[in-house]
Amino acid sequence: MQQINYTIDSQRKLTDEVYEICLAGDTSAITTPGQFVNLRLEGFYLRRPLAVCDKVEGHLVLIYKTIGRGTDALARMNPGEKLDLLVGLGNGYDVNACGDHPLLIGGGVGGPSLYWLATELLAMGKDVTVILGFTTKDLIFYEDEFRRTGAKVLITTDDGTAGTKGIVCDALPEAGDYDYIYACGPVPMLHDIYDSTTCGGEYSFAGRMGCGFGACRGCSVQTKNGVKRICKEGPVLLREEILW
Amino acid sequence: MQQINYTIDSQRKLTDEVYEICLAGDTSAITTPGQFVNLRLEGFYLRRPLAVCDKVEGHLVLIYKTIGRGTDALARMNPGEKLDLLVGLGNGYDVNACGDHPLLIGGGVGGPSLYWLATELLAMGKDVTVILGFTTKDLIFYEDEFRRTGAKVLITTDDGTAGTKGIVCDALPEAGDYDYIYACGPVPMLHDIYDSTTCGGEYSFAGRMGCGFGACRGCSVQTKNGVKRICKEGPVLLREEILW
Amino acid sequence: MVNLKVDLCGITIDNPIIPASGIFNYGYEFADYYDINCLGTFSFKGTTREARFGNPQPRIAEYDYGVLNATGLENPGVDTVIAEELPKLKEVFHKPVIANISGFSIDEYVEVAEKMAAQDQIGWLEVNISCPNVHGGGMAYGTDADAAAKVTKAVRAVTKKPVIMKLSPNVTDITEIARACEAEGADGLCLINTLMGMRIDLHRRAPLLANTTGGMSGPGIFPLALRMVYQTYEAVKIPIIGVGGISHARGVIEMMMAGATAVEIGAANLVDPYICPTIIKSLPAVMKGLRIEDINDIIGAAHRQ
Amino acid sequence: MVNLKVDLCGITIDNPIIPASGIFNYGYEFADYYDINCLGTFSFKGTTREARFGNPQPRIAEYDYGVLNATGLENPGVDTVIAEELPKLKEVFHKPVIANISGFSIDEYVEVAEKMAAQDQIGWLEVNISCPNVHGGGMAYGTDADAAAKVTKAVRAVTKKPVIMKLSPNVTDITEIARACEAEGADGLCLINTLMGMRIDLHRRAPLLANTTGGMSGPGIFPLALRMVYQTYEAVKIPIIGVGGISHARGVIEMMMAGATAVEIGAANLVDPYICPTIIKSLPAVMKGLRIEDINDIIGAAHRQ
Ligand SMILES: Cc1cc2nc3c(=O)[nH]c(=O)nc-3n(C[C@H](O)[C@H](O)[C@H](O)COP(=O)(O)OP(=O)(O)OC[C@H]3O[C@@H](n4cnc5c(N)ncnc54)[C@H](O)[C@@H]3O)c2cc1C
Ligand SMILES: Cc1cc2nc3c(=O)[nH]c(=O)nc-3n(C[C@H](O)[C@H](O)[C@H](O)COP(=O)(O)OP(=O)(O)OC[C@H]3O[C@@H](n4cnc5c(N)ncnc54)[C@H](O)[C@@H]3O)c2cc1C
Ligand SMILES: Cc1cc2nc3c(=O)[nH]c(=O)nc-3n(C[C@H](O)[C@H](O)[C@H](O)COP(=O)(O)O)c2cc1C
Ligand SMILES: Cc1cc2nc3c(=O)[nH]c(=O)nc-3n(C[C@H](O)[C@H](O)[C@H](O)COP(=O)(O)O)c2cc1C
Ligand code: FES
Ligand code: FES
Repeated sequence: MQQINYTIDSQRKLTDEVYEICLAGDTSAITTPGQFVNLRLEGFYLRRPLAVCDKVEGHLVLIYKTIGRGTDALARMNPGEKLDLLVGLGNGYDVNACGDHPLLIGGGVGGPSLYWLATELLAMGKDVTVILGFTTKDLIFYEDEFRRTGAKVLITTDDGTAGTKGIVCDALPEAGDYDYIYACGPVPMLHDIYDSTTCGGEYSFAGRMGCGFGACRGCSVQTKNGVKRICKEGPVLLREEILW
Repeated sequence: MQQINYTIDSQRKLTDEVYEICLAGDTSAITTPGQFVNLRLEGFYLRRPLAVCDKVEGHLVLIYKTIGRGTDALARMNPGEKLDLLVGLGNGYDVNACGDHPLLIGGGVGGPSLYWLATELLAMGKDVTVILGFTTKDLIFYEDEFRRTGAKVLITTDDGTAGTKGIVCDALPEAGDYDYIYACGPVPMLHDIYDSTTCGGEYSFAGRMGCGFGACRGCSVQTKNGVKRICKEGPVLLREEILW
Repeated sequence: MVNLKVDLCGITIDNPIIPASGIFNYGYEFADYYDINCLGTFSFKGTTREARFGNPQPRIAEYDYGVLNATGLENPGVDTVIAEELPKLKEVFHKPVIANISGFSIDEYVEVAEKMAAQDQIGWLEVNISCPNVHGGGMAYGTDADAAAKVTKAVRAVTKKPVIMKLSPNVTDITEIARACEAEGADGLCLINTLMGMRIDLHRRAPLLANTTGGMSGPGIFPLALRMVYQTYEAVKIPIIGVGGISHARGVIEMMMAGATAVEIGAANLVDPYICPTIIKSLPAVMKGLRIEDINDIIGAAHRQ
Repeated sequence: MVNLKVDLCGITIDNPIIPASGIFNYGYEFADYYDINCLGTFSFKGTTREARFGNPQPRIAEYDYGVLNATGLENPGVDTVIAEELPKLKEVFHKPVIANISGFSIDEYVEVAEKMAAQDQIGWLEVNISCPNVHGGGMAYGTDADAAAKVTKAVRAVTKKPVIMKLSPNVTDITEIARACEAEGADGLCLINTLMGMRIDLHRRAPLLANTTGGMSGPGIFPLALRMVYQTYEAVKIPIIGVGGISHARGVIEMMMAGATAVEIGAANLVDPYICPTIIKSLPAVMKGLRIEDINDIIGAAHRQ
């Protein structure tokens, strides 16, 4: 955990409501894919949590959807401006937990949290399949980026305008063999994956945060292994500990 | 009374704590010397009132002392930035009230509110004397500007490092004949002038403001003519109505 | 077209936006900025029997998110208001207006109410039992359910016009006071008045306000006002005017979902004289974004789940 | 060099800066950011007899100038705190710490107090009778002078360590509660806990917090907290910890001038984990600018005019 001031390198609109922001600054405290950052925005009291999409030494990529006034304000920021981030938050995914055939499933802005994970797993020589779910074709983003990693990429859209018609689980039959699941997205999607599959896995949850670093117990949830703070013992929970 | 967005043309440091700010924008609602503006600053709830120092069609000059966080923030603003002002506030001085020999007395940042007045009175052919009081030589500002109007300018400093040693009233003997006084400065100075002189005059008061345009009654004071709002029936009060 | 009309205690107003008492004087200052007939109505400065200067200066202070005032009910007295202010107001405002009245005894409340209610221009009486800046009157009636009930009953007896009791947030349980007022025949409630606060001048090491304490208003008090309106909506059946920290259309809608039939806007007018017309203009678009056709549909909507 | 040391109920602390209960957990998270031994002390998360999960999610909301929380006293229970948390804390914090305790019955307060007071690490007991987010306990004791007195008396009887009663701002007259606590032997008071507020989700047309209401904290409540500390200082002789909306050295000084012997800092830690060391470092320069040599000189200074 560390507080770092970053400089905005670039912002890019991916879809109507989704942006990619690239930041320059010290990334040494960001250790694990699936961790998140908590960013301070002028004029807003609480920080806003966003998953780390990618990090390379000194550079950080975040992807966010404008769903409220804070993310709207972020979208209006320009290259060169500074951002105050708390980084290295949360437990992240365990890359050593899976076998040779991990399946990564992301819904909407849950997808980006799997990007760095995919590159790590591929670097370890694993055979990575990724399912990305969207509501419709126009809202697809990061498909090419995921393909370029070398992973096998399956797309689903609710309305069938691209890829498999339906929700992410409808693409499970095409996913081939998999021995472990890494999933990130809305709770109903996670629940669905849980119900539709049997293998072990890690599920990343979002939730309203006070501090984001374990101090306020604002984000706690019940699990089979007792109370866990989404920001500290999470956001990634093991399949076997989840209480729906 | 009008709300106008101005653009900062320039800022200039006049002394350690006094700044001159020039603004470009519609000045048509500013009708009378001695009126003030009420300016909005990002991050501060209430507006800040400042006297109009000078106005020429489309351009406005204000002079302020950094005495707190709001004026500090103003001093950090740069040319090109916008300022939201309520303009045309207050009654202003009555240029027709004086005879041929008006005496203008300003203390500290009370001085600037007399500048436009001096130019108006001179344009009317009056013989204008100005006394400007400061604590010490280094804190003198706008002496040259006042001299350039053609007025007779007398300076006082508390420590005698420039002009007459003492307070503004100590320069009254050098002021020659005068038939009317226009004064602006701290209350003790105004009181002193009142006690040291007998001729009619107008005294401009400052006070904590809520709205600055007559709506909240936050600034009211008692006068011999009943309750007056400093922001509306003031800031200029007639000598004969003042209740100390 | 969305509908903005609401019924406030039997009188339909064009929209639920009402400048609050004490920051709108008698309306003319704002009439210089815009045509105030666009407002639902407004509540004029609190009126007492006699003229009052109010508290000594300084009586305005600031905090980062609002203002503290200790005006202390400055007003020219009810007779002068009727003789001088109302005729002037008539020239610029052609709708029924809210008379905000105050007193230091039940007799005074009654006398002022009776005189005000007799004026055609007055649509509603808003009885301020919650001014934190006067001693021996004002808030003393608003922090005790029995006293609040007595004022309500006495004012109720002298007029058929709607009586709206304006409540103080400086209490342990606002619903108790609200119920007491309703039981004695109040037609509506207005909440909240200012929250008692203070500031200290660090250089002088003394309170900034001559009155020591002052009433907090502005956006910093919004969640508190919202909570009190929400709780009171569950406790009474009469309409509520929600007030406290509103400064945009979203705040209006949030307050109405909590249970307000209309809203008053106070401190925000001091910093942006155009705030009320701006909100009125922006409401339809904000409502459409939230799929609200008729603003009446959202009154108390947050209670329905 | 200015002096920052103050005496808090018989124990000298290096400076008056104390992270408030509920936003500092048991200290370790902050120990990752900085050496927490720079603090005067800190108050750990409210502890009850049994383990509590607290309220359902979501339990955090926001307003423009602070946070609303409805955590509902999540904690592992007093025995686990003593067995697991305190030993871990000992490794990173070497000063006496404040145990914030809560209960749903007088018996529970007593049992938790007794167990906590027996721990060497505990310097003070801070008895929370003001949590607005639990039902049937918490604030119920803090909004009634008799109940507050009973809790004080019962806790007082089982320990010689300083007992600090933490009061609720959700009352008509905080000085009445303060006096009742003092009369029963409280060594100090801590005020204020959070102010009850709420927010509504405009899209869902429902309260944002699962608990409906939550406690407001952050800079929006500062003038209210300041006023309550000021009034309480005039009503009691025991020291007061001032808390509510402080986020910079000027706020610390203002609160101490109102009458606080020390201050607690809550919500500000959530957004800036370094806020407390930053304030401690900036205090000497701010004090010099105000000609304050010894911070003890300004405690209650605003009352001296
Ligand atoms: C661990 C974690 C990782 C996340 N990663 C991403 C990501 O990579 N990309 C992305 O687009 N979004 C992500 N989110 C959700 C993101 O934090 C919210 O969309 C964002 O905070 C909304 O802020 P706002 O001001 O626009 O919305 P507002 O609704 O105005 O926010 C008000 C408050 O609610 C909180 N809030 C609102 N929606 C959510 C939500 N869905 N989850 C959590 N808090 C919320 C805000 O943080 C803020 O405190 C993540 C959330 C968490 C907890
Ligand atoms: C009609 C009028 C004309 C003025 N003209 C000038 C001018 O030409 N040049 C100039 O330097 N100053 C002038 N002042 C004073 C100026 O308004 C204050 O110095 C300024 O508002 C301080 O703001 P701050 O945020 O720096 O100080 P803070 O102390 O942080 O301000 C806090 C609050 O107190 C008010 N305040 C503080 N000091 C004063 C004061 N002396 N008078 C009135 N309100 C105060 C502020 O407006 C604000 O609401 C004038 C005041 C009035 C009422
Ligand atoms: C300067 C000022 C004067 C006020 N005077 C009155 C008054 O005379 N009568 C009254 O009932 N309320 C008065 N109030 C309270 C407001 O009407 C309103 O209830 C309160 O300010 C909260 O709303 P806001 O946060 O929108 O300002 C006054 C408020 C301010 C700021
Ligand atoms: C998330 C959160 C949890 C809190 N938990 C407790 C608690 O367990 N016990 C307690 O006495 N106060 C608790 N409080 C109240 C704070 O200690 C403090 O009194 C209040 O937040 C006001 O201070 P602030 O404005 O600096 O935050 C909590 C506050 C917050 C924001
Ligand atoms: S958000 Fe504060 S503990 Fe998780
Ligand atoms: S400042 Fe509002 S009436 Fe003068």
